Amino acid sequence: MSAHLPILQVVVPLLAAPFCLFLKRGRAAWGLAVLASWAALAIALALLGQVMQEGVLSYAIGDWAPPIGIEYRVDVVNAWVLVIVSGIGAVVAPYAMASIEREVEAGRIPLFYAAYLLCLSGLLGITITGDMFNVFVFLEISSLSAYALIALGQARRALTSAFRYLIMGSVGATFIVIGIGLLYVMTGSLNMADLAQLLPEVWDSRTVKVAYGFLAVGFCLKLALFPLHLWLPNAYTYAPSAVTAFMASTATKVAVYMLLRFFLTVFGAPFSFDVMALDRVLLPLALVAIASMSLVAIFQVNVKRLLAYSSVAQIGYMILGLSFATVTGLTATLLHLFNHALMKGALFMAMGCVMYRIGSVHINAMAGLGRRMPWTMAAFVAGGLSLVGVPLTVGFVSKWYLILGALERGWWPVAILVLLTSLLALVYIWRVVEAAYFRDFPGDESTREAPWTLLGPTWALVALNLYFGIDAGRTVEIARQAAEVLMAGIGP
Amino acid sequence: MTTLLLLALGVPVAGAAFIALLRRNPNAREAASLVTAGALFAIVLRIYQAVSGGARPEAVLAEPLPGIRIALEAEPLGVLFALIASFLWIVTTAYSIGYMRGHHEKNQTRFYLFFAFAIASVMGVAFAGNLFTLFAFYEVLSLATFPLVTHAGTEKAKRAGRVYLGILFSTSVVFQLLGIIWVYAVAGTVDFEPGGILRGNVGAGLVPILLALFVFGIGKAAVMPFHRWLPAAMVAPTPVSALLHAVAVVKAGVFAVLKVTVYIFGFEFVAETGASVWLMWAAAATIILGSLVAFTKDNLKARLAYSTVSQLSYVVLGAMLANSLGVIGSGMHIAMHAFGKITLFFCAGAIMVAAHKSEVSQLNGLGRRMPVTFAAFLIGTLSIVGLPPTGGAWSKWFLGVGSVEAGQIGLVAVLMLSSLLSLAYLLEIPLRGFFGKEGEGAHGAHGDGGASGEDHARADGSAPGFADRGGSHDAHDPAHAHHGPQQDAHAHHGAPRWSVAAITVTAAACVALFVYPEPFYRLMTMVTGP
Amino acid sequence: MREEVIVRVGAKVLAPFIITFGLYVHFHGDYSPGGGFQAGVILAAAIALLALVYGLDAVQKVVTPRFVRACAALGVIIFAGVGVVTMVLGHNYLGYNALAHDPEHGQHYGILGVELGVLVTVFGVMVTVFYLFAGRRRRKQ
Amino acid sequence: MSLDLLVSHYNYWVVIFLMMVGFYILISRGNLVKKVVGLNVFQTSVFMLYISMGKVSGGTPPILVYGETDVLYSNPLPHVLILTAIVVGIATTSVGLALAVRIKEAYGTIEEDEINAIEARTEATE
Amino acid sequence: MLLTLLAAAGLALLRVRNLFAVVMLAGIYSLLSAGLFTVMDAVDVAFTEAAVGAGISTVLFLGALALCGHHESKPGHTPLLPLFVVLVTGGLLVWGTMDMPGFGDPANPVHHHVADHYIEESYHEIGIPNVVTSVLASYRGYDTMGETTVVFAAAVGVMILLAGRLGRRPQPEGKGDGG
Repeated sequence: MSAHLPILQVVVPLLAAPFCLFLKRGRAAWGLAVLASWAALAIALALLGQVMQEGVLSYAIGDWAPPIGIEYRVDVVNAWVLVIVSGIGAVVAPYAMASIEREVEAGRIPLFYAAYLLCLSGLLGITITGDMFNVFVFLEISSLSAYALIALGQARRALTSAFRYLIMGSVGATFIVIGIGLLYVMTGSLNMADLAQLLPEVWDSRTVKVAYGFLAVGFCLKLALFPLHLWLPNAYTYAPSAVTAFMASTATKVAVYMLLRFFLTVFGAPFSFDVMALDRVLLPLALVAIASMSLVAIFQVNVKRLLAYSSVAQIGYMILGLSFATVTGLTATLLHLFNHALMKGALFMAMGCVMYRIGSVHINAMAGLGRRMPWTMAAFVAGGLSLVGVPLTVGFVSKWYLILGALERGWWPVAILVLLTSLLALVYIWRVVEAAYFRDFPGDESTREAPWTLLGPTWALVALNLYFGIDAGRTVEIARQAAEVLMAGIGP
Repeated sequence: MTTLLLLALGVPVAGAAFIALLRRNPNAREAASLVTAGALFAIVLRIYQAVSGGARPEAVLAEPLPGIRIALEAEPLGVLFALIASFLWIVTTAYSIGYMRGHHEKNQTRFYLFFAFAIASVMGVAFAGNLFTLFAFYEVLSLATFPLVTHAGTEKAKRAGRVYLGILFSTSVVFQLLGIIWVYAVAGTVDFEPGGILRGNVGAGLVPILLALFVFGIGKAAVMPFHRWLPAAMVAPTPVSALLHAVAVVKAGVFAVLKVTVYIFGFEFVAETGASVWLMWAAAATIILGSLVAFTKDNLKARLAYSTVSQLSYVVLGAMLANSLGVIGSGMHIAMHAFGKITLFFCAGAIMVAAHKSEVSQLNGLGRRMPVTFAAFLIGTLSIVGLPPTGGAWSKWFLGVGSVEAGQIGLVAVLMLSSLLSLAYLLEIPLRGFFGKEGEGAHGAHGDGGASGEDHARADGSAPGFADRGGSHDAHDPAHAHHGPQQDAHAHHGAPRWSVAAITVTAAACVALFVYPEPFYRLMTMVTGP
Repeated sequence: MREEVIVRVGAKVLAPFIITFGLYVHFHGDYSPGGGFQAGVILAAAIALLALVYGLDAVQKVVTPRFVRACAALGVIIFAGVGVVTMVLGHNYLGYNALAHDPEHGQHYGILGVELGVLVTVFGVMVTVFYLFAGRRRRKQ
Repeated sequence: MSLDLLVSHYNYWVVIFLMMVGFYILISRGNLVKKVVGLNVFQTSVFMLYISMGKVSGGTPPILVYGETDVLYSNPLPHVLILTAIVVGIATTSVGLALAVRIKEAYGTIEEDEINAIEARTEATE
Repeated sequence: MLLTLLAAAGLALLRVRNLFAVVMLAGIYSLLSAGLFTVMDAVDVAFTEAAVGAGISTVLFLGALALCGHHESKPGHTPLLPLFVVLVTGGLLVWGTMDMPGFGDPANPVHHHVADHYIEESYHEIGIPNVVTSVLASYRGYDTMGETTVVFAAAVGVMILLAGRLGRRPQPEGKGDGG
């Protein structure tokens, strides 16, 4: 069976989704979702192990050898992203039970889990595939279900946020389709590995460069790179808590992965950096994103939106690592994919706990919560410290490699900027901490700690934040290997 | 031996766990604190014996990044710091038992809990085997002391907490971390090695920059302009101030500067490259400016705080002199100043608890009621100024000689001037206490004492019977937290028993260290080599 | 509109033809343009036509919302299920050759199977969506 | 720009023009339903781009003619891709319209300006 | 000819503000494009586009309009930024096509590589004459499965949005609404 792991990775959650529709009770659908997402995680871990040992895996769907048929191709890079996505999926699924029962009406709960599983399998499908057009198809699976998931939010603004996301997302997808089409017309192939062979011959053509541009814009829309981030803050703010936790930790990460995959594998690192000067385009964008979005986050009063702006800034860090165009920089990017998923997941899940108990995440409503919900707020503080980059948390590991990358290039002003902006993170996290610990609780005296079904998954992520902050050897090793794969063809 | 190192870290943490478990029973809780403190000191003593015998025990806790470990290693400098910190923790704990109960502080469990965490991180800083470990525990120390600084929970405490954490974090993250990663980038390691790790790895032009990143990045060393957090943290209860400003936080800062200079740069290498010359003058400026500001402060704790700012730069200066004598003086000053300054803080706290006075101008004549306290204050003052028969004389001596050897005669003048200044602003207190006329000045420029802030207000009414009831009235604390100001007039009962004991011990230590500075001196010569 | 006898009779006559055409499109997809998707759309159109003429309620009594919902899910299960079957039979996912000894027959069965899945899902989804839009309007009134 | 280029590429250019019309409707119009229409036009035009790529002059539809070997067929692959894309397009359209319906119910309008005004107002009252 | 008509329809779409007319025009646009597809040998696509673009989506649009009202208000501001974006995008694309192989040239790389395999081998490998079906259902059957799933996801989405009780007004403003 292990030979079929690549396809099972996607098909297991995908096949579970329609079954959710046959289940009347929300809890039953929930059970199925939990099982499917855990199975996905197990498969992803197995795949990562296999890839680390045996190298690249290729799975020809329908027995048609690539490039005739569609190929699933797993190397260290996407095995790593698969683990991130399915891991978050497996943590959020148990968490969703209580959270969703509170925030979504009973009749829609099985539908929620169907959409959740579809979104998960869509993201996994994007990540694992070795075929360009297949990317688009699974991108749409995940996007469509994401729009629906966001629209499930309680506030009516969830609807407008979802619509805006739909428009932006569709534009992004269409740009990607145009880009894929232009590449196809120049080479006649849709298979990524095949394209990587064929493209160098036509590097000089304007068509390939335009294709590059369209793919860049398309993916940057999806990953909400400043200034194409406008859809993200509201979408994350008004979606149900579990959805926000899931999306914030996975969707943009997969988009970053696609960017890396297309630019560094399909086009090849030499083309990206030497011909297209990708590094010089991305560097200023990333820096502006980090600085401006961190500043904006400071002035937010809705904590979910605060964290959403912080996410845009954090995406800037990932792109910054890419713009160093070195193995170290890319290691930082790949590490931050994982680490940011852990910390933002924990933070948004803590906010879900707050939402569960007091029905709001406004910073004033959280006054005095430190004593009412000690575990929840402790989780928030731990996640926040990780976001700031305090040593012994995962955030520190990312920062370390990012700065190391900057210094390797001799860009010490960039290093200072990265450090300064992590202080901005301290400021916005601290605003919440002060509210929670230094003000009196104005609300209902009976407010209690969130139930363990919410706290358990939240703290699981917090624990991982600390664990991989204290022992990052393995994650760094994987990220470095992945970075080397991506940077193949260019000096270290 | 490795076990001992781990125990040095583990015992305070275990103590914290016990404190949390015993939160319902104040006596047991405090007993746990004391026992932990005692045990820790015993452990550090054992480590001291081993290290002075030439052993260098090591322990690796984890390897967060490939090649970068959380590692502990006991070497003489660290042992010196650990000895001071663990010994003074016992004294401070004893002192705080009296103080906290006398003051009817809320959240006492939280206080002891974070106190224990702070000491655990101090041990981590002291025994850090590499820059990364040092940095990690340095940050943990900032976080662990934050709840202590903001203990009162008031708006003022919150503001102070912001300044405290803001400055400590921003300097450490922006400068220190950058320095660490830079060192790693050029040297490929961050381990502390005798003689330093940079020689041969880095051009002479980069050394001053890196050194500056550390001197300013270690914000806890309070080199101007990054000193603001220190006076701000004065809103904390007095035992915290004593711990923070005599032992744990500030000493962790200057200790880190010294350690980095010796084991990362190598002080000979610093001297060769001349990297530290301008930093010497930055430290000298802080010494003078700190003293001058201290002069203007009427609030006793604020005056002591600026005195600390000034004195810390002596240690930094010693490190920047980059010769054996300077380094020895620097290390000794860590010890001497710790004993001197903690005595002063203890006295300030005792005065506040017993007499509710927080301004210097209110102290006239108090010395006749609290002779022990004021006598101890005098001894502490002498030690800070550096006059015999106190330990402070030794460190000042070495620093002075070190300056001469470095060819910086100007610095000698700075040291002299600053000593005179500190003599002037510190001696005023015992002088007022013993010779001032009671009642004079107390209602002078500062009105009726209301200006002294809520430290004073909280002191109101809690002192009567404090000395004899110190044992067990914590349980019904909140019920009569404020008796009201009418009892103020009858409050002068002399210093509380627990406090007197603590004060006596530290003051005696100041004197004893003049006679017998041997252990610290020996440790420092082991650092500098023959 | 319901009073318009001609329309009602017309629709009644037309509907079977549309359905037949849909099925033709489905099964003839191998030889001429067409296939599961187009067939599903056409079948759904037939239902929509009937609903417009006879009213939503009447049609929903025969083709219930639950049924079409189930169809939507079932089609995906059929499609993905074919893949699982081929996998169980020792081939790769969707490797239709597993379905019969003769690869050509295997391919044929496989294509029929997955086209059926497409048909069922598309039909189910289209009718569901139509019901929802139309039903929303009626409840609003 | 040679005439040759014009002749061989005008097809693409018209398609690009159509694409841009759709794109313009999508991003310039405030009415949500019209936005979806714009999206449809945009996507349909992209389909034309693909199909243009697959066309072989003098070719026939890629349905094999039995027994003949020298027939020139157009490229079937773009057709397959676009079949998929059409389906994806209708799926997006239906979700977009459903969202528009809900927005109309919640806000009483589907004009973006008015929605923004309402949202700004509710935000100000908090 | 068809292209000209398409262009006209597109421009008309831009101007007209009665949404019913817009939807009808969009349907016509779809039909015209279906015609174009037939001309370019994509009969399957044409068939589908006609069924979907002119059929299903028109029905959906009409259904939505019945719920949403059908008049579009005047745009309030001069859309300079969108115009700029569109011009840049379009310009870039045109620039990009310069190096593209000419339209319809059988020698284009796009017609070889894998396409040759499909045309030459599919009858042998799969046994049905419609190459599009072969590719759709077998060679790239997995894409089609994804497509089915997309459709299913859309159904789930629409159900989530529209299947609930009518008038489920979101709870009072400020609960989770607003910043």
